[in-house]
Amino acid sequence: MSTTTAGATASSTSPTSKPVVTLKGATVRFAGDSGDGMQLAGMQMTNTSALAGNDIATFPDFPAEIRAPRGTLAGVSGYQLHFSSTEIFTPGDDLNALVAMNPAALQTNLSDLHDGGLLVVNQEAFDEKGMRQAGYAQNPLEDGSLRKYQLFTVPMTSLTRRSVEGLGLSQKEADRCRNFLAMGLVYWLYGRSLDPTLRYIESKFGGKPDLAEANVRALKAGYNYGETTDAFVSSYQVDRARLKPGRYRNMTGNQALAWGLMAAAKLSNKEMFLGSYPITPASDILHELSRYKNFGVRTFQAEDEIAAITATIGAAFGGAMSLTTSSGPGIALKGEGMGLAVMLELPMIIINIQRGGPSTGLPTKTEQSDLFQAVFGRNGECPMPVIAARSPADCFDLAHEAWRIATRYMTPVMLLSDGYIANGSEPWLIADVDKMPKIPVSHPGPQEGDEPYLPYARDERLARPWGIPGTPGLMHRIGGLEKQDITGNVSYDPANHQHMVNLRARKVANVALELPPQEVFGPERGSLLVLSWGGTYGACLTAVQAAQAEGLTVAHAHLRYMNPFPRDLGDIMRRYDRVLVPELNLGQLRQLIRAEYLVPAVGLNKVEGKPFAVSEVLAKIRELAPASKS
Amino acid sequence: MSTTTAGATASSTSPTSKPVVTLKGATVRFAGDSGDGMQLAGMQMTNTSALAGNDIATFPDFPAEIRAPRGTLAGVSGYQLHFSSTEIFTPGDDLNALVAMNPAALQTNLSDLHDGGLLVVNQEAFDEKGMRQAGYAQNPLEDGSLRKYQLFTVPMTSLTRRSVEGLGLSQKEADRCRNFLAMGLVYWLYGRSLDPTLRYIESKFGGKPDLAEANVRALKAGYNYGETTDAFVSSYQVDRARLKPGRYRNMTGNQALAWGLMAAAKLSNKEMFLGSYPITPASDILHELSRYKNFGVRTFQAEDEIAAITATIGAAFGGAMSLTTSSGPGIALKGEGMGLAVMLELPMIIINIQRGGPSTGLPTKTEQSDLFQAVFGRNGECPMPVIAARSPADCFDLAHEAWRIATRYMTPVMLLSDGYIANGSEPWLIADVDKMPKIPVSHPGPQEGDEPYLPYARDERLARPWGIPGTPGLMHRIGGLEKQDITGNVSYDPANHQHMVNLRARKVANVALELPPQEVFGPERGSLLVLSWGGTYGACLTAVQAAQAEGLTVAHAHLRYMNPFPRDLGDIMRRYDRVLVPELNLGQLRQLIRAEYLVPAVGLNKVEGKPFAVSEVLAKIRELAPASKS
Amino acid sequence: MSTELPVLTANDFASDQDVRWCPGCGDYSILAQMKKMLATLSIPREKMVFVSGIGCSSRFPYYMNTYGIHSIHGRAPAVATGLKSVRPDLTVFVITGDGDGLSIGGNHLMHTIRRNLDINIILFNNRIYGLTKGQYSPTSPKGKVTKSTPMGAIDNPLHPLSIAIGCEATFVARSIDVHIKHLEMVLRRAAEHRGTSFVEVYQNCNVFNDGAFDYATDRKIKDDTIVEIEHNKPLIFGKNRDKGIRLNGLEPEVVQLGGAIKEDDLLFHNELAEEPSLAYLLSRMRHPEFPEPMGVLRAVDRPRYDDELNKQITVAREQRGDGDMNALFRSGETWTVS
Amino acid sequence: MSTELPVLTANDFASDQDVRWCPGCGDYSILAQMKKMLATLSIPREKMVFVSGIGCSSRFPYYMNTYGIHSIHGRAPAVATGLKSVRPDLTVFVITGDGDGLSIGGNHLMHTIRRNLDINIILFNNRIYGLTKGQYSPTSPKGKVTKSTPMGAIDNPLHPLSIAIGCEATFVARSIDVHIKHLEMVLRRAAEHRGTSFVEVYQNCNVFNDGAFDYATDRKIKDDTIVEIEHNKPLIFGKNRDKGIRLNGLEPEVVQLGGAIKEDDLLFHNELAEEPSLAYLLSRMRHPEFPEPMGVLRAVDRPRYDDELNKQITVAREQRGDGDMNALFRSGETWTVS
Ligand SMILES: Cc1ncc(C[n+]2csc(CCOP(=O)(O)OP(=O)(O)O)c2C)c(N)n1
Ligand SMILES: Cc1ncc(C[n+]2csc(CCOP(=O)(O)OP(=O)(O)O)c2C)c(N)n1
Ligand code: SF4
Ligand code: SF4
Ligand SMILES: [Mg+2]
Ligand SMILES: [Mg+2]
Repeated sequence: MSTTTAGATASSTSPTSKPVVTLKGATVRFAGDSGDGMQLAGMQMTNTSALAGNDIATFPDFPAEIRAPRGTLAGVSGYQLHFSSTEIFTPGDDLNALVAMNPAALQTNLSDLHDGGLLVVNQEAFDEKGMRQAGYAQNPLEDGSLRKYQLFTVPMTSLTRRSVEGLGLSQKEADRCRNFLAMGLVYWLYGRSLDPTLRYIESKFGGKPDLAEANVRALKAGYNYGETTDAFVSSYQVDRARLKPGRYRNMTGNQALAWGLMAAAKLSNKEMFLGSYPITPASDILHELSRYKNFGVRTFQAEDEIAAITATIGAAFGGAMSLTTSSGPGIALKGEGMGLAVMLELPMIIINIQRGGPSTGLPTKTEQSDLFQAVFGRNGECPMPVIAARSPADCFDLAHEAWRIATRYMTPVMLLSDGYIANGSEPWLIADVDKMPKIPVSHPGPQEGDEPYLPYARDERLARPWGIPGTPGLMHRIGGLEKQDITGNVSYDPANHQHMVNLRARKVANVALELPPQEVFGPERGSLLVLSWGGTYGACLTAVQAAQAEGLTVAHAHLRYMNPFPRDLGDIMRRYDRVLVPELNLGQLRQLIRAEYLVPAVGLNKVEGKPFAVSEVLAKIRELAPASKS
Repeated sequence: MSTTTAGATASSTSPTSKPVVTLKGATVRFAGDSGDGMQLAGMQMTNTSALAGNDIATFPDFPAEIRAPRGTLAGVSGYQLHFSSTEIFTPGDDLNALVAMNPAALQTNLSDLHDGGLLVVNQEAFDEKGMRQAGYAQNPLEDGSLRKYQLFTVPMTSLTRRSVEGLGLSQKEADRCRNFLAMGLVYWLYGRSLDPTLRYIESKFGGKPDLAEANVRALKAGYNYGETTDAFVSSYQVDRARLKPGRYRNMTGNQALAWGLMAAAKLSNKEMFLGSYPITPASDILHELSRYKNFGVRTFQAEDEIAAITATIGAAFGGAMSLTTSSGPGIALKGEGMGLAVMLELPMIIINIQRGGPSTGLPTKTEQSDLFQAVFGRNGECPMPVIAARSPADCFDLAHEAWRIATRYMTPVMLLSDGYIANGSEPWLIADVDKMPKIPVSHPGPQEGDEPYLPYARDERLARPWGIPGTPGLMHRIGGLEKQDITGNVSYDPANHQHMVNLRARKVANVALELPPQEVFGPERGSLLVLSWGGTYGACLTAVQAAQAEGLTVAHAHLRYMNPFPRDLGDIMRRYDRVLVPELNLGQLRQLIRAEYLVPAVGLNKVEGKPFAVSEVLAKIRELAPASKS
Repeated sequence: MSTELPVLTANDFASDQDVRWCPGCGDYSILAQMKKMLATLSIPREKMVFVSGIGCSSRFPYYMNTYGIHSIHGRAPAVATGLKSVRPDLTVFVITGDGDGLSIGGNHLMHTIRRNLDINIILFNNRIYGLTKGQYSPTSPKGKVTKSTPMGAIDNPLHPLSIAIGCEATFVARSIDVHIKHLEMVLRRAAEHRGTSFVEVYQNCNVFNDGAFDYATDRKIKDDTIVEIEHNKPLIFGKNRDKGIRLNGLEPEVVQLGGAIKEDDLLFHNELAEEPSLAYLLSRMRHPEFPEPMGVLRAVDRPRYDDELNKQITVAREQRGDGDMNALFRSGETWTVS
Repeated sequence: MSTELPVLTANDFASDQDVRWCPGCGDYSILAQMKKMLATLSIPREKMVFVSGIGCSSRFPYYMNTYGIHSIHGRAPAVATGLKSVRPDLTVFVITGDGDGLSIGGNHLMHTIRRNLDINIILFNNRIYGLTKGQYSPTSPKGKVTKSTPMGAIDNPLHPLSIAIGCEATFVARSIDVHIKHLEMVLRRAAEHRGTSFVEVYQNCNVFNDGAFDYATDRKIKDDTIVEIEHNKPLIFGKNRDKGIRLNGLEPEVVQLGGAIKEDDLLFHNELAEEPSLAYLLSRMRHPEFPEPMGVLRAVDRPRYDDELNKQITVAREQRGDGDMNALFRSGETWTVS
């Protein structure tokens, strides 16, 4: 374990001799072939920036293929990092700096670079084949087409090779260190300490000293290249942010979910069972959780999604904290199983890391188009609470909330995240599990005599008791047929069916009773309310902040409870002239809102497999919120 | 084949010597143990009444168990028939006559009998065991509790046994003829001809002359009992209805669907493929279609619902008229497959015969609670046209419509029916397939040279071409990944994804362009519009008729197109002060209507596994439509 | 809670629910033998769970005074897998039908068997879909005329035991509803086996497939149509126990005992055979060509998924200590904002 | 349309799409052998359809200039069943992986095989989930450490050929990606077989499971670790072809040839054996205990579902005449309102 106090590390590399420009923040993207190690470069820079005390937000974006042919457009992998001295909520709309390791990376990423932005290119990758694959008829580094950027052409290949000379590496091995050279250069540019990455190299390549040494040399070569070459006339500095005091770590959404679930298990005194079938972008939760067997976490890689959810149901019956994870197509397969879970009224969590749909769609891209499926994708009247995480760190809290609701109301709960949240990262103020609220779970004890156990008797919130096998006297049978109220026996009685359908609906509606009031950021009433949910949180909040700065009376409400809605939502919406619902779908929340509240909400909808840019939301706000009002 | 001209048959039994009371119509229910042959009795009476020229509507209702223990409440099976000299749309709210073969049947059915209604009971079934099973502490036939009905206690068992004496039947075999005795009695009561049933016995038991003779004797014994015993002082007569002239037959919803699909196949010059997995109440479509191999119908009983729909997709790719049938839980399993079908843009029909949910629910009962699942139950933005049949005979027409839309727009189409429509029956004005509109389907022909085939090019309605394997030059590959516009190649391009998501949505929206205007029954504007869908058609229409007769300005619009809605629906709704949406669910259409049109529609919702009574709808209409307005 | 085990009778295993199978259904007998057998196991009822899918057979749990889940069609083995994974202390039975287990649920059956969880799967094979009123099932013979196959079924049937052995099941057995002693014995053997026990029970559906197993139950002929196999004993059958099964290379053949052929020439059953090929070959012996084997075809001891899963938990705890959440949160790179 | 068949080359089967497997992936070789083989079949490309599920292997159809469907995970056999049922004139290949075909898709595989539709199923077995980046698959060996099994897999693997034979497949074979001649031969035999051909191809995933089949491909040892089986030939292997497989009752054993043991003592392969027990036994021979059989384990002729289905249509038409819709509508009880 290594802990650093932010700000204290700036000195660990020799101060630069060139002028240093202080920036509020910067957005940098590493882009290259998927074999070029761009994800690693991005993650190191992220980590380093976090340790330097910046607020951070990241957006990794990788190709659908495992390894598309080298140098092709389809094979480009990118990692975007926004680091700042102020609080930030998105990985940034466009780039202050782009590192392009080959022509294909330049081709696919250039349009996101700010005019005047820094463009660092491996010039040696711009050979004929590379340019042809990228669709360049002529060399863009030479034809003047990049004039509006600060272009730095760096002979990365030969610099790297030279730096590792004498270590006996093959050329292929040497070239694999290029990402460290690029990193070193970017570290110099932003005055970053090399220490965290040196530690990383140590821990990762400790067993292979040659490789470790090579990477260290490449990293330093890149740093020194920045310092010595005349091309770079100045470097930049982003001061540490004033984040809430405490200890932080960088967390991706999927990791935060996994850890949040483990915390919830502990806080409810339960061991965890995960039934899952791998699917992008949910698999990392399975991977992460399967590492913690010493926490009593049992992971079951099922033969398919149906087995995953039905095993989850079995484990829930057995009394475990039980959950299943998947993405859109897998969730579609779980529909029938979820129906059973609703009927059995057993607590469990169903997690959907949404991706681009329909069908197989765009498996590695993000989208928010499974909200309908979450709320409605089952036969019959089959209500289930649905909650949605808004950011990587928020996943930790929502895992707790999901399990709280599931056990408090004895119901399966659907938790929505998405590919953007899952793979993106941000600083997480490390929780102290001992100070987190406990999640009380109780099981009825043994029962003697002839008095029958009543598995469908209910408490004041309409939750039934969770009697588990092994308990003498509680033997009972439950199933997917309609059940008699209180006894849980099979019942075909019409009035009972009506009663039970109503009960199940009321029980889920009851969840709203214990929800906190909906938070609203901005004026209490005004011309526009921006109502968002899920991973668009950061973009919407940032856009609203900007609009408020422009004097518009715009407020922001971000929903985490999708079903039921917070009780005050209707009232809140009616306090604004208009309601804008930005979503990465064709308007699913908007549909729900219109139906529930008859509010003529309008949508900002985008289905491009990527998050909103702040500017897109801001433009729409400007369109809808007249500047005159204030 | 036997055809009868309605009304011409009344003379085939000797006229009764007792007074005959003419009624407008009557509702009769046969109820008994599931081993008592009540479904048969009901169907025979239905057929006979239809041949007598009445309009008819039926409602069979059977227990969930194959054969629950004899005499239990759970084992009661009922068949309700409404026959009338006027046009009718429902099997009737409450009963004019109830035949109860045992105490359990009396117990579970009596509450539906009109005060003063005819109650025909097999008194010999009221022994101690029978009454105990039915929960009667004392004999209801003797304790005066049935005073408000016209009670006829008939010693059915001994009458039947006596009538078949000498045929050498075992007592068990003899008792199995009791339903024919009961039928004979009811036939006498309503002046029905025995001929159709005698013909039925002949054709059914032809191979077993003893049984045939026994049934004939029991039938006649029942008839004669009515005529001779003093208990019955008068009989009734229901004149023939003035139905649209033409030749009719009695049809259940599932049979009408099967035949409609076969007609659609013929009209589009296609052979049919059905991929299905048995499930109540959809299985009968599989059974029916598997009988028509000489029509080129291929039925495939798949290993599960997922195989059923994906085989359907394969057959559609091969160029067949392809469909799959199921009910709620099975449809839940098909969600992922439907997503693929939407992506592939291949024509096919997915049929959901809805039943009571959620989960396994009430498998033998009716419900309308899968509308949400139909419209939303898939991952991603995954639009699909949804249409819903309103009555048994309507299923025939909707099958044609489903296939027309599927082929015209190259899309899977969801067709909704329900258990009530599926098993209920009504007269069907026999179609002349030669006069039905053709469904033009074309496949692009062979293509030579290098010009690539463009599977995702589109016509003016946005339909793509249906190029099928075997055609030289059209080789192409399609799949569930997002496709490039026009070429159909895999594409991860953000703008293309947005474009394709929009295209698919627009294509389905386009279906509305060719729909007929929404029919409205009643005043063009007024205080209330009753907006219904599916199997509640008859109850809603009848209730509206009654309300109109009471002078209320109420109109009725019945939706068959659930997605997209007819283009004029919004305008129509706004012409009424209020909109009432009666549904056998918690308000699914209402939700869709509110979201789409922001109309504050109110609901009448019932989830009891059975259809609306006309009176329930009428009461709600009276509540909402003030009598003053007219 | 007292630790003394109460003495239970078959009746103690009856729940308060009315049994709702058709009169005469073979399921009644299986239910009766199950209750009888369980009463002898010295396991308290609250430690038992019956899990089923959907079908007539799958209503079984409702009739047992134990814990139970009547789940959804085909998924009972998966439900049981989740349950047993977290609750290895429970005795878990899966009740399934030929449609439930082999049609929609075939994949879960296969994977459960290969994982060798310590559960007992009892497949009621009536060669028909009972609950949905008479469509053919994956075990219906070719040519079978049913509601969905008016011109006869054209699929080759699946043979439950062959499939199970294809997945290298550790316990495979077969019995018949009406052979009550044999059935009870087989159920007991299944319960005693550690690992996934797979039992096929021939069950008469007297409503939709009456007499499907007459050949194996009819007193007049059954001695010639079935052979009760026993460990280490030769395969002998026939009313006068004068017929046997001999191996000819890899093909079994029916031979007449006496004369040149002695008992020792016959195939001797070995339920412990490492190599499942014997069990496979037995599973292929089918009426009318062969007498059908009844009894335990295979019973070998192998590691169980639930054991192994929990062993990993134990080992992880031994190696890395009981998980400390706060320590985990603070591991790796962290920084402090002050 | 001309009826003369054009002479095709392997290249004619290449679509215009870039092949997107990792450099070095075993899939490339299978693609190449498939194209080569198809070019010799005298079947026009438009009569061929490749159907796949999801996985690296399942991208195969995109690279073939034939018709193709890249369907959803595990369902390719069912898609192919619908297609072949209505279009018996087409040559249909199913391309699947060990996860696609045996995990999520196991049930469809099983049922397709038992129905014996005339299609060809090629399962690319790399013993790993490639596309989802390296979780263990149902064919991964016990103990395998992967992303989802950091302490090693605890499930017993499924063996594709044993499963197929458990379903009584009519054609079962195995080959290896890099044995290009053998692979082409096996693919051809599969294409020629009438009925469901099931072929397992060992395929190296050099990114997530590199070297899984080194034992079978490494020139230095492969002669001892695999045995190429041929109809009517004894099972001989070893660099010097001095080792063989002999049957000891129902158990195979490795023997040294020469000395007392002659070729005739060895197990002779018979792909036509009526009884699948031989094929089952071969499928059980596994590394390192045995050399693994390569080639055609079983190839027998049986009725095919698609044939039988269409035969019923023909028979129905012969017996009842081509369906007349109006006559049907007017059959049975009808009445006329005038
Ligand atoms: C998802 C789903 N599909 C179909 C059904 C309908 N269904 C219920 S039981 C059954 C088959 C029953 O056959 P089997 O398993 O052999 O049991 P049996 O009734 O013969 O004991 C079917 C198809 C269902 N309940 N759920
Ligand atoms: C319904 C569904 N579940 C899960 C996935 C994710 N998924 C895609 S391919 C795959 C497994 C691939 O393994 P295999 O079939 O062995 O193919 P390989 O990539 O190894 O060739 C999985 C789990 C999916 N696409 N769809
Ligand atoms: S239908 Fe058959 S299997 Fe089902 S309860 Fe009746 S007899 Fe038994
Ligand atoms: S991940 Fe493995 S199987 Fe997939 S393309 Fe790469 S090498 Fe081939
Ligand atoms: Mg069955
Ligand atoms: Mg694989």
